[in-house]
Amino acid sequence: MLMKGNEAIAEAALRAGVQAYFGYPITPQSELPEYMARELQQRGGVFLQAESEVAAINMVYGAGGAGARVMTSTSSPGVSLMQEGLSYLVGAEVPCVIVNMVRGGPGLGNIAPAQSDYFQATRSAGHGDGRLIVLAPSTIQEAADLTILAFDLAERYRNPVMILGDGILGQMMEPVSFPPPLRRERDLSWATTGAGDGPRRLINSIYLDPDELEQHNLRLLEKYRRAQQEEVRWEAYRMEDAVLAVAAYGLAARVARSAVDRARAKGLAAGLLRPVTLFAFPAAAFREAAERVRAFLAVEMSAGQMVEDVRLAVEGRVPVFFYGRLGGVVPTPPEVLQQLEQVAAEVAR
Amino acid sequence: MLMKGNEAIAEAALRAGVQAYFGYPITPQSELPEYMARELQQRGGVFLQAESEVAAINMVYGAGGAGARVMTSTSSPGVSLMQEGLSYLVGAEVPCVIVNMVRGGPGLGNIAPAQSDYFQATRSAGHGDGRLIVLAPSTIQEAADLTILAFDLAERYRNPVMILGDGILGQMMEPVSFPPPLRRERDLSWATTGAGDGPRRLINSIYLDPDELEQHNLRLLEKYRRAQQEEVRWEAYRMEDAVLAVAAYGLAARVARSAVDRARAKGLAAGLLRPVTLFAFPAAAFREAAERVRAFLAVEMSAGQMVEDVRLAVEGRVPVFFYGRLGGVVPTPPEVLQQLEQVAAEVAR
Amino acid sequence: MATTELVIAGFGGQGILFLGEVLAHAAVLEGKNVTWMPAYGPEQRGGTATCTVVIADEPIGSPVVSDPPAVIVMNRPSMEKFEPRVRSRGLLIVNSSIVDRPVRRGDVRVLMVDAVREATVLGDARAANMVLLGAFLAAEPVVSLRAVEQALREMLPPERVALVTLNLSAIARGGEIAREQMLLQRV
Amino acid sequence: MATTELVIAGFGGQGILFLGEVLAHAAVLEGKNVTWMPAYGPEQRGGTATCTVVIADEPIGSPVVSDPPAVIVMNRPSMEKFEPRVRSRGLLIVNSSIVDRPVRRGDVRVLMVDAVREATVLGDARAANMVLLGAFLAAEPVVSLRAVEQALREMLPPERVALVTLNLSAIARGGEIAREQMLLQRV
Amino acid sequence: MAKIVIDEERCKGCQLCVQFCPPKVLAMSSRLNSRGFYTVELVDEARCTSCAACALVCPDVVITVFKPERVRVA
Amino acid sequence: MAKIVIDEERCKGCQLCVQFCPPKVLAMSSRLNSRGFYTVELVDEARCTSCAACALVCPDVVITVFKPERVRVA
Amino acid sequence: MKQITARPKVLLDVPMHYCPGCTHGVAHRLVAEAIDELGIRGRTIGVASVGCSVFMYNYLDLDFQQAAHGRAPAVATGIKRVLPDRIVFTYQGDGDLAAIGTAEIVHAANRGENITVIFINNAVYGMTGGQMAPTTLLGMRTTTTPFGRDARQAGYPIRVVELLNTLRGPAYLARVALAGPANIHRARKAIRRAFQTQVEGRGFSLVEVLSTCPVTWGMAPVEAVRWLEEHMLPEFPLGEFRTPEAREAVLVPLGGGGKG
Amino acid sequence: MKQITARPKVLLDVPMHYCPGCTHGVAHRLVAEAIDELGIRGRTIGVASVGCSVFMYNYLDLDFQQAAHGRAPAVATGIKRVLPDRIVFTYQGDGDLAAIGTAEIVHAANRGENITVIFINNAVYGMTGGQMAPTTLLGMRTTTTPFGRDARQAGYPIRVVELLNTLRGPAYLARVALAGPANIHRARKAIRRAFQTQVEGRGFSLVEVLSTCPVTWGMAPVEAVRWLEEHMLPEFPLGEFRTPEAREAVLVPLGGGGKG
Ligand SMILES: Cc1ncc(C[n+]2csc(CCOP(=O)(O)OP(=O)(O)O)c2C)c(N)n1
Ligand SMILES: Cc1ncc(C[n+]2csc(CCOP(=O)(O)OP(=O)(O)O)c2C)c(N)n1
Ligand code: SF4
Ligand code: SF4
Ligand code: SF4
Ligand code: SF4
Ligand code: SF4
Ligand code: SF4
Ligand SMILES: [Mg+2]
Ligand SMILES: [Mg+2]
Repeated sequence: MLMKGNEAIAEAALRAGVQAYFGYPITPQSELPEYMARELQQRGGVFLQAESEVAAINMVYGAGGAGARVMTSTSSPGVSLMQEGLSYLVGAEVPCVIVNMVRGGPGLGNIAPAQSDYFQATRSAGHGDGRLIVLAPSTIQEAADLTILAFDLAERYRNPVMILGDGILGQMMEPVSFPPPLRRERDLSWATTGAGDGPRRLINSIYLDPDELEQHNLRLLEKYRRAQQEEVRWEAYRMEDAVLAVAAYGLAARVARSAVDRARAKGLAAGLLRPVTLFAFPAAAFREAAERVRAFLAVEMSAGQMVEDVRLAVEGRVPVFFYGRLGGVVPTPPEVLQQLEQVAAEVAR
Repeated sequence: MLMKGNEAIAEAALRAGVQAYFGYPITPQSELPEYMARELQQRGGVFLQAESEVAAINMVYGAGGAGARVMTSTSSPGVSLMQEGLSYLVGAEVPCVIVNMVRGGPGLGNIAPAQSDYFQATRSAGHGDGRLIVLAPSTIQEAADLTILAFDLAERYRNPVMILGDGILGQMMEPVSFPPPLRRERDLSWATTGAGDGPRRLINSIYLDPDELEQHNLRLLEKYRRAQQEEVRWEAYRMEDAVLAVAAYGLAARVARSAVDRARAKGLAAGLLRPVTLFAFPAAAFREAAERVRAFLAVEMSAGQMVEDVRLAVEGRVPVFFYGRLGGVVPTPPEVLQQLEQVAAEVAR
Repeated sequence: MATTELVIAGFGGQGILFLGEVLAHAAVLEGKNVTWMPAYGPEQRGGTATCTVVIADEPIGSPVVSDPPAVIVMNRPSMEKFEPRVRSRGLLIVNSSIVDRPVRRGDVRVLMVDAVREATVLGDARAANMVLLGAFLAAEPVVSLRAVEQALREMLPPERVALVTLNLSAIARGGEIAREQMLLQRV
Repeated sequence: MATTELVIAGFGGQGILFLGEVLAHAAVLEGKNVTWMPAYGPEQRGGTATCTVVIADEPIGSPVVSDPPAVIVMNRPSMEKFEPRVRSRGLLIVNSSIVDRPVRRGDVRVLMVDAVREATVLGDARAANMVLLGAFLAAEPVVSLRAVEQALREMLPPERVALVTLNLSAIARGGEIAREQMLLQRV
Repeated sequence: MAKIVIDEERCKGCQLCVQFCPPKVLAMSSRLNSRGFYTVELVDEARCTSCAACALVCPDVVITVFKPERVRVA
Repeated sequence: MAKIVIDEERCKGCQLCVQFCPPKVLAMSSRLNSRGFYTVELVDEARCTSCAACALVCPDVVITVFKPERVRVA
Repeated sequence: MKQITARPKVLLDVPMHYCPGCTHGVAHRLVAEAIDELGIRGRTIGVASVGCSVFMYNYLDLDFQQAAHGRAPAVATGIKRVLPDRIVFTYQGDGDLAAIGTAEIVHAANRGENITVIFINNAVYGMTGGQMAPTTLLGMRTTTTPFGRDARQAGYPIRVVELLNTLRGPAYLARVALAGPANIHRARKAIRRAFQTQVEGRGFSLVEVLSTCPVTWGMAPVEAVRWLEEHMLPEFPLGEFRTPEAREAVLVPLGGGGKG
Repeated sequence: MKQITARPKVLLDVPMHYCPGCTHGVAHRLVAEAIDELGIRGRTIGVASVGCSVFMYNYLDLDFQQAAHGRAPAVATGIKRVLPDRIVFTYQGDGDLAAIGTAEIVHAANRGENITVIFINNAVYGMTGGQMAPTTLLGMRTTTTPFGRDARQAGYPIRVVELLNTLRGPAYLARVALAGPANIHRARKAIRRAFQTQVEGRGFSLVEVLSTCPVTWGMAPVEAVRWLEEHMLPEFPLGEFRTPEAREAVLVPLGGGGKG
């Protein structure tokens, strides 16, 4: 089926059994709520257009805390407005899925595709030490597949999961197929279902006593550590014998892939290491690759954000170069190829 | 004068000629707006309690864009709510000062002092590639001094400046002194003063054309690069002959300083490298120190945030250890000393 | 040709995205990899709209094309913007009903199609986009007309099936025009 | 002693922060480095309140003290919380009007002060905090009584100057009690 | 058994019950509870009407009110 | 000089002026402007009353209205 | 002797953290009584807000969610939409509801969410130490209106019930006061009726409860009640402003009209 | 021939990006006329919001700030407070003002900020492609109410002027419609009066302007105007709801009363 990314994510969420969607319109993701308005309601679920992104994320908190499979979607400015809510979701361990179709910033910026929310997505869920699990699809099929995974991870870790797509991924169409609707055994023993069976339950993030809050944070950290061990996903393309590795995710990784092919055609042994989970970041894969390649070239549609994770993983073993386009400009394969050639020259020196 | 940190910052802002304050109450910083309610109004300025942090930061945008010296203050959850506004402020290049008296998170957390908003402060001003300039005082005198600096930097770079204090800094009292009220020559040729002289002016962050938005972002990056060259501040304590260096800022740095003294008393050549500007981070100072010390120990009241900047600066030259307390727990000098001793043992192996 | 890249540009409301979608859909029906990518200005109507379609046998890398080998321009601003970008020896199809200046570049293949007039003749000016699609397919037969027909049938709701016939005649007419011009130009 | 660290703990409303502030202020008047740090629960009244004062000649590192050498506990919950934390050979001053159990540790110096009663006798039960301050200063004379008097004068608004006298008598009375007990204990 | 039972440990000495007791039979005692509050007491049980106003206004559910059973006169 | 001047390049062919012209003297022309819109034209100048309704409803300030000067008859 | 008052079953037997004389305790008890009386304990979910009542979940034997400052109506909406047969209520202060939470309460009310809102108007921000609230009276001194609230500088006290009463979503809107036995009695009835409205599926209900904050008002609790009566009652008139019956009698048809 | 209509001086001579027949263009002209007529061009600052009118700053020869979605009243407050002798106005759509910006408009109005708000109610989110707005009519189909807005699911159209009219801060509140010459004439007067209110320092003024969005409504512009008249006018009655004179006649004293 030929489908827009936004619609494919929506349909995948439906297959994953999403029960409620709360959101607020914003380009370039409005097709997602629009799809939900048509389809989710007809399939017996809850669709509600909230009065704002702030309200939407707090509705997600309520519904998620009550045990529903729930999601929202938005784009960069909307995610900024959700930061407090995200921090509460992490603190209260409410599972849910948030889609961010990133657009050019800062401020109102524009509606062109960007990757400049990487830090916001991977470094902090609002204030405090909480984290989101972050998945970065690079095709529409992958967007659909990761959406289904996102719901499962959210529940396995009782943590919000973000799908981070560069705006265009929501707008463009590609062929996509879906699994049949899934049924999942779900443990809701923690949820405030108001069933009155057993001891009362609490969805909460306040721990006034610092010692208690420390313990709570340590529990959260333990989850992240587990995710770092068990959930890390990445793709290696032509990395077997690569001398130079491009690091890129999402749309930039597609461009990079074309560039790698062009480089190979010109005899330059380039490869691509594409993180699929941005948090937890595939640090080990990069560390390992650093033993084999001569240099990394991080390509991003940002001023250089993921490159920090690459540098933190590589820890000076080999040089890490960066090439970024900003403000919604998508780099082209020839541009990236040229960068690769420069890096090759630099490294040869 | 013996003064609470919050009040000292307020008084320093008054000396720096602040013209307007917009804010919303939150512990542990409410003494700051309360001081402003009494003093700023009496000294002819504007004090307004906004309906929320969201409104407050957008009032700051309006007043700052109109050319006033303006500030707000809040604590962690409030900063999360300000993320969209911060992104607009950065994008539209509106100078202003934001005080964050960080408390324990995530979510509602508690009101104990924390350093867990480091990433949020230093990595991203909301969405997009924008940055705040971030200053981290560790005494109340320094809080006052950096407040004055903050206003100057904000205007020099036409960028919001954040004072990042661990909650307790606002609540505690120490002796402090202030300079006489300052008068600054200010260039307001960019501000929407509605004066009708010359061409119309615009405070704006929308650049629909990606190429234009890229240019705009490059201009912003250029400012940050300048700040990285010209504004970096840090303090080195007993670093001359140090073999182990503690990296810590704010309250943690005070604890670390005591620990360093205790270590020295026991014959362990420890020192303290304390970043004062968190963005721009004193990477060069750390890189340089890495040539001389055997290891770093980053001490934070967080799960490990500043330590990434240390690692990015050090790039594997020497090992970087981390010791963190979470959720509002303040580490003690004996704890840090013990960590130092462990690191010493580890490095000796 | 392993990869076909086409950019269609014009005003919003000229059916640019639909043109691209018909092509993309047909390509999917023929088992190809496809990306269809829209871009528009702030205007809902009357602004600029652009659509990029990439069709390939291999997995598609970038869906964004900076130097397209084929472009359909449907208004004057798009002509200004895309004429310089067409790849050398590429194809530039011009909706000459609206674009009132000739092509300046000498190193590209050009088709001038009076699409609005042709569509009006066929009964509905709005089918101009299909006339242009027909012209494109005559020059670059990346998908079969059968696939295009099936795509149209799947895309249009049953109550608007009459449109399929109209659209097919428009495509056919566009093909004729293109073939005529190509013959003259020996492209 | 180069550094003095004192924790005062009790209910909100018992004048704990004020006690600490008088001490801190006096120390500033004597040219020392000082930190005064409050901590409280969610309650505005009736909850717990803690105040930590550090006085030193050198710049002060941590204003937070985990194992204080001196503690004043003004209610039972604070007794439970802080008795175990007082540094060995440290000083524990107990407001025995409200804390109705004896000290259990044997390795600390103890002063039991019936502060509410003493203050009531002096005319205002709310001066209990000053009685305890007096006791502390008798045991640890880190600042002079003259500095304390001046601090009180500077802190209290002119219309409440009468309080200065009351507070000074309370401090004096606390000192007497402490000296008596110390004599008996030979601390 | 008394007409009202006061859970002294819970009393915060706010005096709302004292104020709103119609016959004014409640007053503050001189007893401090372990949380440091002076507690309320019933000073004139006979005049207590078991009207429950005290229980209604008490924010801390300190007071439980009992009513003497009516002795039915046949 | 005409009673109304139409800035054709600015006209978006929305027909609001056509609709609200009281004497119905405006109509769509068959001219496309460079932005792709059919433009409006005055088809019966004589009946135009210079009432300015067209200018009032036009969202794009396309139409400027002129009124013949009254010739005073002394 | 027959026991004629008792702790409501759903009100847990633990001390509350409120200041002496704070009427939050009374309001908690009234909510608990309504839940007991309607027999909905086994299917009620509370939403605590950010304010002095943030720990409400410690006091009621119910499932609870603790919402971000001002967002309780959105949280309650999320819960109620996915669990429509549960009884969902929020308990919010005036800072929470009428300042930062203005958009959420207006829109939840306008949607006619079938939830109940207990709105504690104590004319001040209690938890943070007595700053001005949107409901602070003109002339009233708070820590952020040290010279008294001046309408030119800080606007007017907001009358939330009157504001929401312009919307068509609400089914029950009332204002009561926790000032003395008679008023508390009326408050009990209103709160019960609000929950009843929800139980019957008739739409959004809100009770504004005029309350005291003796500590930040700087008054003894008894004095605070008197002050409430003297100053708050004239500003915030009591009564039932909207009933489900009145609403249903004039209700515009739900669908109909419009571009179809 | 005498020229009797002219482009207002402050309205720049550039094409506007609006769709054909979109009444944003008319509203812009009326604002420009008011500014011209009051002679305040040299001291007026505009605040553009997020919606189709985001580029308003391209069309008026004034200093402008572009505000975040919904926050224009807060931005205008910030400007006006530091430059009280400037004329400050916002221009906001219904999504911007009545959804995400609810708290900001209510509180700016309640504070009686001496600013002017031009509120374009076109019953829909235009810029993002036609989703439901808070003002969308019942039964109306939008991309997020594909089966028509149902009050049970999505609440009722919000009547902003009526809502704000419960507050004491506003000095001038009116609703007008850009439907045909007579209505546009009245709209011009209301907008002028709103600015006049500010010039005279009499407080907050807002004009709700019923507008069309032909494209997302799926209608020709002329049809859209007819639809506005038929469906929006009954839902959103026109008129002046509050005037400075009426307000000042009943105004509660600004200080007075309260805990002193
Ligand atoms: C986003 C955010 N802003 C501010 C605060 C600080 N805060 C906590 S409670 C409160 C106001 C409480 O006032 P109110 O809602 O009236 O409740 P009360 O305490 O008076 O019952 C505020 C501003 C917060 N926790 N979160
Ligand atoms: C925080 C945020 N949320 C959402 C958006 C997307 N957005 C842009 S305009 C708009 C609504 C516009 O509708 P309205 O205010 O009614 O103006 P109109 O276009 O109809 O004139 C929205 C939701 C945004 N830019 N920022
Ligand atoms: S029951 Fe009535 S009369 Fe008896 S103590 Fe309580 S209030 Fe007073
Ligand atoms: S009302 Fe309750 S808490 Fe207050 S004094 Fe009476 S019994 Fe004690
Ligand atoms: S001026 Fe009046 S009569 Fe003349 S064209 Fe315009 S609307 Fe018609
Ligand atoms: S109203 Fe204006 S834009 Fe519309 S058709 Fe008439 S002249 Fe053209
Ligand atoms: S501060 Fe006020 S509202 Fe909060 S508990 Fe104390 S009296 Fe009650
Ligand atoms: S989308 Fe609607 S509101 Fe926006 S410009 Fe077009 S017609 Fe006007
Ligand atoms: Mg309150
Ligand atoms: Mg709109």
